[in-house]
Amino acid sequence: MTSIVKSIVGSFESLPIDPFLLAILAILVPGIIIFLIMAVNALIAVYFERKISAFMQDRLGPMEVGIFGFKGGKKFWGGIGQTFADAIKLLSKEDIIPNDADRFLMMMAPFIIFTGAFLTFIGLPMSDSLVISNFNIGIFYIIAMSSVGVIGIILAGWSSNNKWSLYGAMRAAAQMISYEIPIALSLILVVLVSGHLDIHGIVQWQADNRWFILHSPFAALGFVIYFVSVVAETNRTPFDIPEAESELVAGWMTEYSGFRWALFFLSEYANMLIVAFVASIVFLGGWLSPFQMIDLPYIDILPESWLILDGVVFGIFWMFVKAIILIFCMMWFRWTFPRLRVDQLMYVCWKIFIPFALANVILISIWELIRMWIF
Amino acid sequence: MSEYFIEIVNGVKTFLTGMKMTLKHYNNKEELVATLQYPHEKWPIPERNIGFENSEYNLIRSRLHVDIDDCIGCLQCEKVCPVDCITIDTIKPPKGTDVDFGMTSLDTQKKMLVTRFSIDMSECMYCNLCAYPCPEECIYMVGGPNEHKHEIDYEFSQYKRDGLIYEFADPTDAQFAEVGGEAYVESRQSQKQKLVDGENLEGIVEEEKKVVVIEESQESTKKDDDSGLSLKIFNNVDDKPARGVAKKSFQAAKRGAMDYIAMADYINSAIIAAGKSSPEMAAAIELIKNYKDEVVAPSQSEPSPDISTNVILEADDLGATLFDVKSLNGIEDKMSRGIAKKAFIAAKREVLDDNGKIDAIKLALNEAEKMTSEIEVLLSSFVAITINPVESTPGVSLIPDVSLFDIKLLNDIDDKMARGSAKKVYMAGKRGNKLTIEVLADIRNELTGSGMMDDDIDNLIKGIG
Amino acid sequence: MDLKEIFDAISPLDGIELNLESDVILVSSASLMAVAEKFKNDADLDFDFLMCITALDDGDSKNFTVAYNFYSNTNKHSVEVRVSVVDGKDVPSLSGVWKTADWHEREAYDMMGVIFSGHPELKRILLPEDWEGYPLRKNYKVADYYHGVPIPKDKSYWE
Amino acid sequence: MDTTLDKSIVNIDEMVLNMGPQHPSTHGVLRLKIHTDGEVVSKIEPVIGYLHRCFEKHCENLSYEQIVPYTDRCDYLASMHMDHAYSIAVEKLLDIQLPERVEYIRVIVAELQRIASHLVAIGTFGLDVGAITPFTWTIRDRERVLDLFEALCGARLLYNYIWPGGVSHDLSPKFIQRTHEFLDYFETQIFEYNELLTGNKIFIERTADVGVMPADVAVNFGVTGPSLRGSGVNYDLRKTEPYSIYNKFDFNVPVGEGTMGTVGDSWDRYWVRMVEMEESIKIIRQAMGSLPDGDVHSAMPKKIRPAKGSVYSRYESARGDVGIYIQSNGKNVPLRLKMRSPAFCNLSVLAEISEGWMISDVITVLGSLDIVLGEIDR
Repeated sequence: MTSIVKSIVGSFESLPIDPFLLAILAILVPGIIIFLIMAVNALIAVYFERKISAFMQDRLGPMEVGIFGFKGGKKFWGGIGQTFADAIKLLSKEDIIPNDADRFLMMMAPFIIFTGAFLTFIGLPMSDSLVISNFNIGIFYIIAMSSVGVIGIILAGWSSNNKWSLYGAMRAAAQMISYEIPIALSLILVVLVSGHLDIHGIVQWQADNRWFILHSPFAALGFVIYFVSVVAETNRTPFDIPEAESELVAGWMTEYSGFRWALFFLSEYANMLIVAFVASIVFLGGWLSPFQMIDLPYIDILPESWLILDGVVFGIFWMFVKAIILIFCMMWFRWTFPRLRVDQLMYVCWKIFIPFALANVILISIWELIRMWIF
Repeated sequence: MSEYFIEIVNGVKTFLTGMKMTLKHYNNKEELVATLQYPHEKWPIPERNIGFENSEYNLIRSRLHVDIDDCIGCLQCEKVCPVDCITIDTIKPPKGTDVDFGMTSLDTQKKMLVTRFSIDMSECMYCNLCAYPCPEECIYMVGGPNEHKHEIDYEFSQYKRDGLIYEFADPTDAQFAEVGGEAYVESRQSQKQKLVDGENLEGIVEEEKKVVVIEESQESTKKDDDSGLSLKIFNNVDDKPARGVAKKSFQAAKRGAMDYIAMADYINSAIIAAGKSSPEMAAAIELIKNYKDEVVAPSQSEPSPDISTNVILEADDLGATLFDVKSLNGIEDKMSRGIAKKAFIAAKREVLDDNGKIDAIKLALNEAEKMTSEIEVLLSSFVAITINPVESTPGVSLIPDVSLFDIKLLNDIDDKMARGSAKKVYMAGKRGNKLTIEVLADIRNELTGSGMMDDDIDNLIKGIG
Repeated sequence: MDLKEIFDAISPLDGIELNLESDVILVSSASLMAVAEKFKNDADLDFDFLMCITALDDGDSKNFTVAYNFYSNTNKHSVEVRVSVVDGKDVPSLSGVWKTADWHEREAYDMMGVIFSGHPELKRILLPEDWEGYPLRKNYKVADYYHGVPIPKDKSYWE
Repeated sequence: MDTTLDKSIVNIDEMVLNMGPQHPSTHGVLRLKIHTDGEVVSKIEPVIGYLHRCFEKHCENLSYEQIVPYTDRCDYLASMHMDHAYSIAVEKLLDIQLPERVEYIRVIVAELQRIASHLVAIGTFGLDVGAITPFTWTIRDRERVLDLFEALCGARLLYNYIWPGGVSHDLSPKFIQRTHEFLDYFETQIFEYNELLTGNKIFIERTADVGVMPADVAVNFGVTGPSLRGSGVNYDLRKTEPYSIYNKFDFNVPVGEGTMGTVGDSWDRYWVRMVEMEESIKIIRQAMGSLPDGDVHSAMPKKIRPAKGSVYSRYESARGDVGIYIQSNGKNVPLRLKMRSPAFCNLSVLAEISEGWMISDVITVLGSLDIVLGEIDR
């Protein structure tokens, strides 16, 4: 369970490279890995989103753009190249900054949001031994980092000097700050029950007894509250009020185009991925395979770990399967529900989620007490 | 409190039904997808099951097509089109010659040659009103029920806008000769030439201009020692439009190289036609009449002036044509020509009349000390010749050039009978290629004779004159 | 109630006359306000629905007629009232009685130049504020330029 | 030294927001000057005229047959209704008697157009509230109606089909059979819309009790059509003043009862349009059942030259009460043609009923009034 940074430093220690260069290398390699994950994730998620929304709306989505000889058209899953085409378009598109906008802030805003997403990846373990740097305060770090994005959004809205983006920024600020409370409360449930703050401890606890979601009904309720308020945190329907197409044109992103807009897009999908990872780690047992809980009849010949598809590589596989299922649900929400109004959004957060989350914390501890007495 | 919980439960229930609905659509996407993949599946018979065959149609709205050999040139479609996107020109052979134009498919005899049938598809609004009144059914929208005549074509995009102007008539020169339409061919050539000139931005060719300049300086001096028979005679007539009509007819008569008696009668008839007769006018006409005896000799004797008059005529024509920016090309020096043109444009924006423009140009040139005598002469020549135009209805050329006014202007006469007879007279006039003024005079006395003349036709004719 | 009865119902007011062949009630602009009040408040008339206000040009752009069409939801009858006005004079505005009149009168002013006195905010509704002339008048001449942009009158400029 | 602070700059809490002519949810080129401080809207001033194409000036130079394509282009989402309204007005002026078959074809086509127009209204209303999927579904179903019209008269949006005195073409061969197919298919679709949108809690939360329009305010502002019926006034021209042959069909007129909120809120207006589509299906079925045969061109006058005089005729289009006022002086060109557009009056009530709500509610109310700018600006 060593972090990549330590392992790189450890293995190259012996070589005659001066330590300062080594440290930089140790930081640079994981950095590139994270950036690649985010970029690839964005590309695939965009294509997924287009296709899923198309099929739910009785249309076909991108069909024509083929890539590397794979011509699109006529088959249901054509048009793979569409996202690459989009990426190239966004990178090559002219990046207009309105002249009476605050140039420096406007250029900075997308990078702040990007770093917000970037930092949380550091604390997120992909599998049993794959983590960039291991924090013993894991969950707390992730909650802290997820609130960095808000600054970027407010900055973007304010600096593009346009009434609509100002509206979008103000709404986003109110929404994201108020939804962090139910997220934090529902994550505390796990810490309360498993006793660990760091992620490996939590997953280990879940490996010992059972997935946290199956642990007690209140944990399931905690998962629901967490999942819905996380949808609000990443500004997705039915809570996409900051960039409400029909009212604010595109919210705080209105004045952005080209590369900076691509960064916003990248970090939005990265946030979705992070949130899905956190949900799968905390509630759905991270890199544990579902068969692990079911005690199978032991067949001696097969090695135990192979049978239940465990191990580092399968760990990553399971993490991504769970994340993709959750991302599919988020996209599913988007193409089914209308949008809440700002005050209704606040009502849902403060009048429904937070009371339920607080009650949950108490009830889950009572449930734990009962469990200890009886079993 | 309970209402709070009911609301949540109800909310969750409706969420689930909604999500079930979208999932259902996601799952059986094969049948439900409604997209028509354009380049692969082409309208009108898409492969999927909404399938309707051509026989189902009784009408289709796509590009207009005309079978020109069926077209008898009855102009019905042109009249009925709400946006006037169809323009048709026809030539009727002169009375005597019996030219056989052949029969249409519905075997009606064709009586005239359709020389131009152009439809501006960028203007057409696809209302299909032109297809109904056509007696020969030769104009229709391609595809659909008339697939056998012409298959469907709805991808007719062009690079330039005038690519969408479809020309259907293609008369051969032999047919033109047969019908005696040489004048029409020339006008079409000159039109095309003007367009081509305009396209590569050439003004009037340079050297031809030079000739005019020398002539003009001679001509203006010529005018002074001439017999004194010039436009100034009519200056004592104070009524401005009357003076305009008189001078115009004087010009026209002079161009027709009439002798003085014919000229006097001609001006007289024009004045009566315009209803502007007044004592001073009559005196002026008398002056011209008795002018003939003393001055006849000099005007005929010098051969050279004839040539120069022709040249002057051209100059006149040049001067007479609308005084616009191009006529300033005569100024040699580039710098001063620029200043002159700038002044001209500025004057034009304040909508000054020609004289106002010339003063503005003189002013600008003086300030820039660029005024040379030669330019002075050129500008003054414009002052002398250009007559401020009589207010005439828009659409008619400001100064009546040689050719006849357009027959379509007679369409404004409401009463069918009056319009018919007016057109008959017009055609007669056209055949005898009379001038606009004469034809109008004939129409006027024709209508007054048959008692169909009323005041709005009267001012209509005055408007055309 | 047909036209006759409606006319008798409001006959005590002066300045109105019945024109049977084009089944219209002609009202002078002075007594229009009184007729409107009666239409709105009288129980058995109860014209609560002003359908349409049309401004008509009598041919020479000197005098106009304004046609009001009323309908009553309760009694299910309708009537047309006409007021003739000379160019320059004004007609009392009915926007106090029916709110529909507000926009319709602005449109009549915008298109025909009929002035409605007492209208809260009589300015152009469809055309830009600085457009000169009233388009639907018979003697309306289209200006050559609008903000320096030439207005094409016929197709000659591109044929 | 004057020390008093210039207070005027301090209390600038009022912000003028320009929901400009180019905005995703103004249903066309409409500009709303919204005075708001933060979210709550204190004053709205609609600015129209961006799509003014001098329809009435054109009509003064076009003969009666040539005006039909222009009336199409007024309300481009329900152009059959516009042609029908205009043709009825001209027929009233000429007082021609139409053959039965023409009347039946016109009713079938008008009700199909009402379904298509309401589908757009419901789809865009869903879009304004944020639900994107219903819009694609409604547009897909509307395509089926447009295919029917295309087989009928070649055009999909602007038909020039109903002429004064008759119809341009008789029904195409399999029109009746394919309309039956469409109606059976369409009934299941209405069930799906109700499942997805009408019952959805968020949708109800966003539209119920929003932009309530009491009945007397509605009538006073001259609002007509589904918006008026949403406020509980039972006024439908097809029932109260039956023109053409609507008195032969039995269908009931849906009126808003405030099932999800108070009477006359945005949800009611939406719901009235939903039920009206079901009623239209009933009418089409009855009309196709008893469709007589005959020649559709028999009553069509060769030259339309109405006698001197004027006529005001009213028609129930998808958006309300279309009034055509024609004054003719004996020529084949109308002297004056005024079209009373329902959306023009429906829009005038927007300022009255959406002041005090939030910006997203202004969009919802605007969507529920279902205005079309082509018809407002003419």
